[in-house]
Amino acid sequence: MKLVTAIIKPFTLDDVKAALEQVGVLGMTVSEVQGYGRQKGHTEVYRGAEYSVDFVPKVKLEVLVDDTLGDKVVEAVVEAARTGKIGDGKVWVTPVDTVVRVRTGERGTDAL
Amino acid sequence: MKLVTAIIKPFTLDDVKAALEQVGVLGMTVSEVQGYGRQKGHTEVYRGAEYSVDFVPKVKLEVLVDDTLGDKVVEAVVEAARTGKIGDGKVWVTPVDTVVRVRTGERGTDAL
Amino acid sequence: MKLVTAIIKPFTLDDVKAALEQVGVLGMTVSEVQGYGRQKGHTEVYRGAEYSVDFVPKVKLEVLVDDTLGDKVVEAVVEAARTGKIGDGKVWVTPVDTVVRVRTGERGTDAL
Amino acid sequence: MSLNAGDTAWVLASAALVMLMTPGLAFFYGGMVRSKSVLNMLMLNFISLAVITVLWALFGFSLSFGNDVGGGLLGNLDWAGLTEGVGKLAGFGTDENPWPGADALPVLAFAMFQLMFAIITPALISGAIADRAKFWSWVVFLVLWGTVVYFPVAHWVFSFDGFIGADASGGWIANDLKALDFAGGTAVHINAGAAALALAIILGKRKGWPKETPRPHNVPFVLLGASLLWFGWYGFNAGSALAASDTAALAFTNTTVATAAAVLGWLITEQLKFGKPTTLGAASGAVAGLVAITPACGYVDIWGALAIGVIAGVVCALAVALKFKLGLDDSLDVVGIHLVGGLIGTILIGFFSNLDVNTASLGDNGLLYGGGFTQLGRQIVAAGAVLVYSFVLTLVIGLLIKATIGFRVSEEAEVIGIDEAEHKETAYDFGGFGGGSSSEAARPATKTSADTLEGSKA
Amino acid sequence: MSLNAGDTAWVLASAALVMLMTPGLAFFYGGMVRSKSVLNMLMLNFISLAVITVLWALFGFSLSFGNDVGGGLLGNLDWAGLTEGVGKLAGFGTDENPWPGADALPVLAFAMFQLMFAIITPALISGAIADRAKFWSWVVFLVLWGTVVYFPVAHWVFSFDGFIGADASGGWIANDLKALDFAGGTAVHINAGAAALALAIILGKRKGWPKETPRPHNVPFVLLGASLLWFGWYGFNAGSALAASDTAALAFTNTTVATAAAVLGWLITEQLKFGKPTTLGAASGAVAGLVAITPACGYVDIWGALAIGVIAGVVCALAVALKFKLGLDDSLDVVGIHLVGGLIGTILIGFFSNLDVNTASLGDNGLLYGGGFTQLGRQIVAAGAVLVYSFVLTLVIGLLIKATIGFRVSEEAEVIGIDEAEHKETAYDFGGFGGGSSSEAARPATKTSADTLEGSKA
Amino acid sequence: MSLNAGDTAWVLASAALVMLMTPGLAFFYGGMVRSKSVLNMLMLNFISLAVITVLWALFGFSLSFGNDVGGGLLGNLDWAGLTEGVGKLAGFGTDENPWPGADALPVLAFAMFQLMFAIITPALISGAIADRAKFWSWVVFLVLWGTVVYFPVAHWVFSFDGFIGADASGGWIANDLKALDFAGGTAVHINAGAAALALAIILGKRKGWPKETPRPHNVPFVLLGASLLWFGWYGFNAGSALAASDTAALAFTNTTVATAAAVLGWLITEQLKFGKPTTLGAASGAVAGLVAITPACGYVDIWGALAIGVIAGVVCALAVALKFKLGLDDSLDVVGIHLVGGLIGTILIGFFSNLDVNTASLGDNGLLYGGGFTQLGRQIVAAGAVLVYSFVLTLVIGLLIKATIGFRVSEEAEVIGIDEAEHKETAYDFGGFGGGSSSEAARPATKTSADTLEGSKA
Ligand SMILES: Nc1ncnc2c1ncn2[C@@H]1O[C@H](COP(=O)(O)OP(=O)(O)O)[C@@H](O)[C@H]1O
Ligand SMILES: Nc1ncnc2c1ncn2[C@@H]1O[C@H](COP(=O)(O)OP(=O)(O)O)[C@@H](O)[C@H]1O
Ligand SMILES: Nc1ncnc2c1ncn2[C@@H]1O[C@H](COP(=O)(O)OP(=O)(O)O)[C@@H](O)[C@H]1O
Repeated sequence: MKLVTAIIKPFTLDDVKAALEQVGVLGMTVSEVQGYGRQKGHTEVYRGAEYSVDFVPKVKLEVLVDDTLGDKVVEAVVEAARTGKIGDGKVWVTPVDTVVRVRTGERGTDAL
Repeated sequence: MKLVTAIIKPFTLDDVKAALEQVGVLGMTVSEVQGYGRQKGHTEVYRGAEYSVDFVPKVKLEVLVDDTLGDKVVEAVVEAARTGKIGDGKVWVTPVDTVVRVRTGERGTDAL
Repeated sequence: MKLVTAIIKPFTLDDVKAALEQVGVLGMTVSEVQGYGRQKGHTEVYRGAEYSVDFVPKVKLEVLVDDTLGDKVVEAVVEAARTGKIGDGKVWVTPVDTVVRVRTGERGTDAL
Repeated sequence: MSLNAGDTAWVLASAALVMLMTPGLAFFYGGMVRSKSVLNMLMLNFISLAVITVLWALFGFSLSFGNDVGGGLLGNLDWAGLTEGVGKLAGFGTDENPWPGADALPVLAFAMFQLMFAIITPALISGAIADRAKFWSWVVFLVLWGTVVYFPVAHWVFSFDGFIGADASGGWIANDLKALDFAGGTAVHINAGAAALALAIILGKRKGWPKETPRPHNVPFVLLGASLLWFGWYGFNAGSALAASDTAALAFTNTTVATAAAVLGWLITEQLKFGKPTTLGAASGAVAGLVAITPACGYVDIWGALAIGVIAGVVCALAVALKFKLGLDDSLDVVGIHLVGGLIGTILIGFFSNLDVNTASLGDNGLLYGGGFTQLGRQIVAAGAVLVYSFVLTLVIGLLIKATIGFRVSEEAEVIGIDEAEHKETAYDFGGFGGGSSSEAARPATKTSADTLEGSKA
Repeated sequence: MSLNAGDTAWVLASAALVMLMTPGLAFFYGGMVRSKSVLNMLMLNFISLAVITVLWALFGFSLSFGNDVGGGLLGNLDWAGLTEGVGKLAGFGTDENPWPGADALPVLAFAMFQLMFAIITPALISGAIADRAKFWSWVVFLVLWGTVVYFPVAHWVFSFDGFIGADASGGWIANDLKALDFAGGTAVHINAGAAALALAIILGKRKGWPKETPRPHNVPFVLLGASLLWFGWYGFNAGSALAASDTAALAFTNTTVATAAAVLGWLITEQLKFGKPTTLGAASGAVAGLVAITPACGYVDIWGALAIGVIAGVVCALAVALKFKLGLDDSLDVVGIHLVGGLIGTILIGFFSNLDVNTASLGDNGLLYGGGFTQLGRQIVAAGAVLVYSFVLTLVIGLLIKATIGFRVSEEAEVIGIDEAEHKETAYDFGGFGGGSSSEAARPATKTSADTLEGSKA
Repeated sequence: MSLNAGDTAWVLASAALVMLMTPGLAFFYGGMVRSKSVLNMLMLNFISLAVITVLWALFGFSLSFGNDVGGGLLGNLDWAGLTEGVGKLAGFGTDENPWPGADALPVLAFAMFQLMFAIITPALISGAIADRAKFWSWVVFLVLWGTVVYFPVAHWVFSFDGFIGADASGGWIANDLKALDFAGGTAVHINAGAAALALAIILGKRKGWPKETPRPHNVPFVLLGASLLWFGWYGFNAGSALAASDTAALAFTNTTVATAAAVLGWLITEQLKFGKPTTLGAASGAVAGLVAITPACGYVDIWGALAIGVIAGVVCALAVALKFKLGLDDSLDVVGIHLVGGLIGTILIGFFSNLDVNTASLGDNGLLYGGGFTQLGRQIVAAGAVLVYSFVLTLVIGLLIKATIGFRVSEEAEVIGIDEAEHKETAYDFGGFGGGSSSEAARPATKTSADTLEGSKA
């Protein structure tokens, strides 16, 4: 099993979700994160005092997939999340020993 | 070392926490996430326009454990988080190279 | 590739960020999490009823690094995040199979 | 014998101020519940503005202030529909100024002022059943409770002989018993508090209570609500003088002094018992003081107001703990604050009533002002009568609703949250995923609305 | 023949109440948009207080209430600067009480009361262009629209012969056509609604609309705003009697009754069509009722108010769906509520006008009160005239601004959020990372401010 | 010579309006701090309502408005306890209308109106010490500052000869110096601003300031607060006419015009210096304008109001940057807005005072109205006297508290957040983990309360 993790721009989430369903991914877990990298933050002004926001809001996507599916999923995410502008994000894959579905106790691929 | 990650229903967190203490887990890190899967979201209505919420609020649990403890911890979480209804979530285990306790710099099991 | 994950005290984030830039880390992803461990929470009182908050707000830091850089990054974070008080947090390293930069499709080190 | 513009201006302004109290109460309560049930809490209050107003126009005002049908128990239907009131005056006559006297008001101005009391009283009850009441069942409750409980009790307490008409006759508590209740300690607070007790019993505990008592999701809203209540309460109390008079100024003064004293009383109690003064405590103390001074504000001097305020603040701060001993989920302490506070104020009049500050008072001096026990007795009778009447009839109404359409939402609805379950809404969306909609696409609303329009054609 | 203190007290209080309506509207609207554009929404409303006030002082009041320049179309500039008004009275004369009569007010009190109407009317329009309007372009719009559209229309509708002066002459709708509009169904609501329609067309749909219609980010704010509007509306409607009189009490009563009926009408419609009564619906229903009763509140009896309220509640609840059929992004339903509600109230006067409840009315009885079609005709003419005038001129003004300085922000600004783009601010910071600043260090503000001070010297 | 109902109605309404200003201020300030110290900020303001009211009833009103003890420095204790005031009138006599004249008010109505000024003045100071003041130390400060600073200064400025009694004598600034201050530019704003400066010095910078200046956690609350302040300010300024008169209407008008001009002045300054107009700037500009027009609103014409407003808006927008140059953590710019704004308004009266618009004025025409330098000199003396007196005595009181019970919380408390440390509360819980309590189980409240009840028995 593999865990595909992606950091993407929030407004691309819908497309990424659609793309994942395309390649047969049935579930995923997302969360709000703050990103730091080449894409810079912005500054605000309150009563003349500048306030610089260094982080950029991003969405983190976690998808457990069967080893075989790993690359297809990465491709799908990268395609769907790409805008070509700085800050599009990263996708990475990490190994997973076991997965269990809480409801049934099923393990491995059946747990997805 | 292993990292046990669990996606569970928010209201089961207390029981899961208790179960983990049972098996001797001293610490954990939790965060709010949004889940997508078999369990469907809900729709809302604002001035007659339907608004569908596709994601379901979940809690993500991360527990670093000694290799030996891995399975017991997974079992404990699965038991405590199970309601038998769709959406109970997943638990997965990933390998960890090293763990360091910031305060002391201790490594490995001592860091937990 | 490695993924360095750190759970730190929120107010140390700035220093940690600076320390990482020192060792040449260009990007990172952070998120708000709740921690449970030796450091205890606090209690509040509402109309005489005590309300105990078991979790402590923490910041989670995720940094993808080149294998070679792993230890230096861990060191940097541990140094910068240490206050010497209980609750300073943990840092751990996990293996990563591949990393892709969404914008360009670059893989591996080039993706960082 | 004509309309007094100054008094009318004050009563109209007061009516508007009291209207604002119900939204104020909605935020006072709404801030205390969890974020997934705040909308339901706001709605239980807000809907009272709609439901009671319609009842009031149709027959409520008439049942409360129409000529007495006998025994001082209820008014007749002469004013049903309210249109009767257009162009008519109301007031008190004196020898030199026969009815309607020098302070005459348009009947409609008085009707609107009193309406706002009828609206907020049942709204107060809602705090006892937070997070778990079916919305439409609550609407039915408002209709029944207003008709069977509030309108009669308002007649007993607020309908004075010779006000609405030269020889109009009013309610028994005001005119026969001669108990003193300047602005509604009995008719409003004891009444609502007793009803809250009954409903809390009927609806039962929330899931997980008391182990999982939620904390307030928005304390600033609680203070905002308390502040709007305090502000509006000047209309409630000083407006009850029904004239821009010295008595209005006295009521205004006593209201302020007692409320201030109650805030200090509550916070000091908290400091001593729990180690810290809380914002929720300050807001609660203010409301406790406002409640307790309500019946007394026109009948006591400043020392009386100070005493009533401090006592209310301290006693209510302790009283809110009782529900845990009794295992009664009076979720937002309507009993601990409104019933207890209302009793304190109503009964303490028996001690502090001072005829020197209000020569128009129908009552006697209080125990501490040489008046003996007479007035104290009357106050206890009035308080008891309203308490028992309200408690019993609310039990009946509540059980009736529970037995028929049901009063409580499903346990599942409680878990996912009553806002989603009863109103298909979420209170807040602070841009999850940096803007909200991207992660939660609205179904093509065009399509939807089209459907529903079709639906409406069908 | 001197100033009436009671009436003056009521009009001053009413002016303050109406002033509060604009912030109320800001929160009513602000709660409905997403969290990244709430500040812009608040600003579009709040700035109207600043811009229109200055125009009003300089020439707006004079154009609206100065002596008619001819045809009842516009006032002259005699009162430009307002200082003229100090010490002067206004009122209506009668045989026994020649001008300014028994209810005389300071001209400045009247000017301030009317100013608040001039402020909220353009503010109402802003709901149609949420999330996408350039702030300074909106300011320019306020200047032009106030001058070219509102001031003349206010003259038509609100300027009565013989009020501001013994033989002053006013506007054509009020004095010649004799259409009835007690507090601004035409001049305020139809006027703003028609303008909103024009601007929604000119600015176009928001990115992603309707597929991604955002949900309200803060429904409690919506209800808070609606509550402040309801509260302030008593000044708006009952204050329009310009006296603490029986007519004021009637307006107060009708306002309350119609609003209550509209809330019920809207919620029941929602229940039947969408399965649940919503908080947003309750707030919207209240505003719909307030809008519809505005022109009628001083001319109909309580039954009329009930009817107008229910009709407004039900019809507006259905009308808000039309924008999806028309593909028109009237973001916060200004057309569906203010234009539709304003038309309902203005035209229904033709059915429900009842001279028995307002002997001072210049109009006739309505169709249902034996008055035939006369009044109905007048109401339709007045409504149509204001609708067409406002729509056409707003189109012109809007296109002018669009063609010159531009009216809409960039698509990128819309995506990152208009608050950040237009105001360099974020509405909320609920302590991300346990306090915010640690993750978002402010640049040494000293340095910054120093710089900027330097900058200012340069 | 009896009570004027219209004037009394206006003064009672004004007192209620001014009461609302303190909660308004609480939200104006509370929205500006970080989310973990909002409750403390709200409390510092709200508690002023409680503490000052009690002092006022006991001796404050008497010290301020009792007969002068000599030199116009302080009132005597004749009115201590306030009950003295029941049934008494106050007003100004004239030849045809000997005291209390045609505009007589109940003494208690006047006492309540003035109380609200005494409450908000110290509340204003709290903005300078956000995030770091011990709650109970602040309460002690309120007691001392009210007694030693506010009550005397109020006597100097607001106590007029022959008002509270036929031959009552008042304060030196109002009656001897004849400086003009219609509603409190000196006694309220300069007074609070100077005190804020002193406390900011004594408490010192917040941890991390200025490098880590937090941003406002809830800008909508800031605007809500500013809006309630603006609304209540009509009571503050127009109410200070103490009659529903033409002067009240003038004050109302000038207040509106100056505030509008100040908002525009501030926003244009922001646009030019920082590139964008902000919501915080609009709210701040409104307050700056309200502050500056406060002393002048009854003495200048509309042109004067416009000038004062624009100047205040621009100057205060620049003044708020000074604290960074001075390294002074006046956290919410009390000095930059209230001290600077108060000075602007007080001194500009010396230029714009126009006797034509206020024949009852005890002062002269201003420099620009042919009055020469006389009035300007008086204004400067009055402003300087209050500034110095307040600054010096506040230093003394502040140091006293610092040296004894301490004034500032521990550094640790500042890091975890003052709400948790000082009040054991959290402002918001937006359902972390889908409802909060699941992750944060309340200890069996029954047990707890039981304990604490035990505790109380002990
Ligand atoms: N080394 C890293 N480790 C973890 N996350 C990273 C790393 N570098 C970038 N990110 C995440 O990817 C996002 C986009 O990276 P950025 O450098 O801004 O643009 P791009 O990926 O297009 O070069 C960042 O906001 C951050 O969330
Ligand atoms: N492939 C996946 N990768 C990551 N998380 C998943 C995946 N599938 C499901 N989840 C998480 O598990 C939760 C429960 O899954 P769901 O399919 O709804 O129910 P069940 O696990 O009982 O079949 C989802 O809400 C989501 O957070
Ligand atoms: N076994 C664990 N797995 C995951 N996270 C942990 C674990 N133990 C501790 N943590 C995280 O580290 C934080 C600090 O741990 P704690 O035991 O409180 O202090 P310390 O690390 O100094 O001993 C906790 O708040 C939690 O977020």
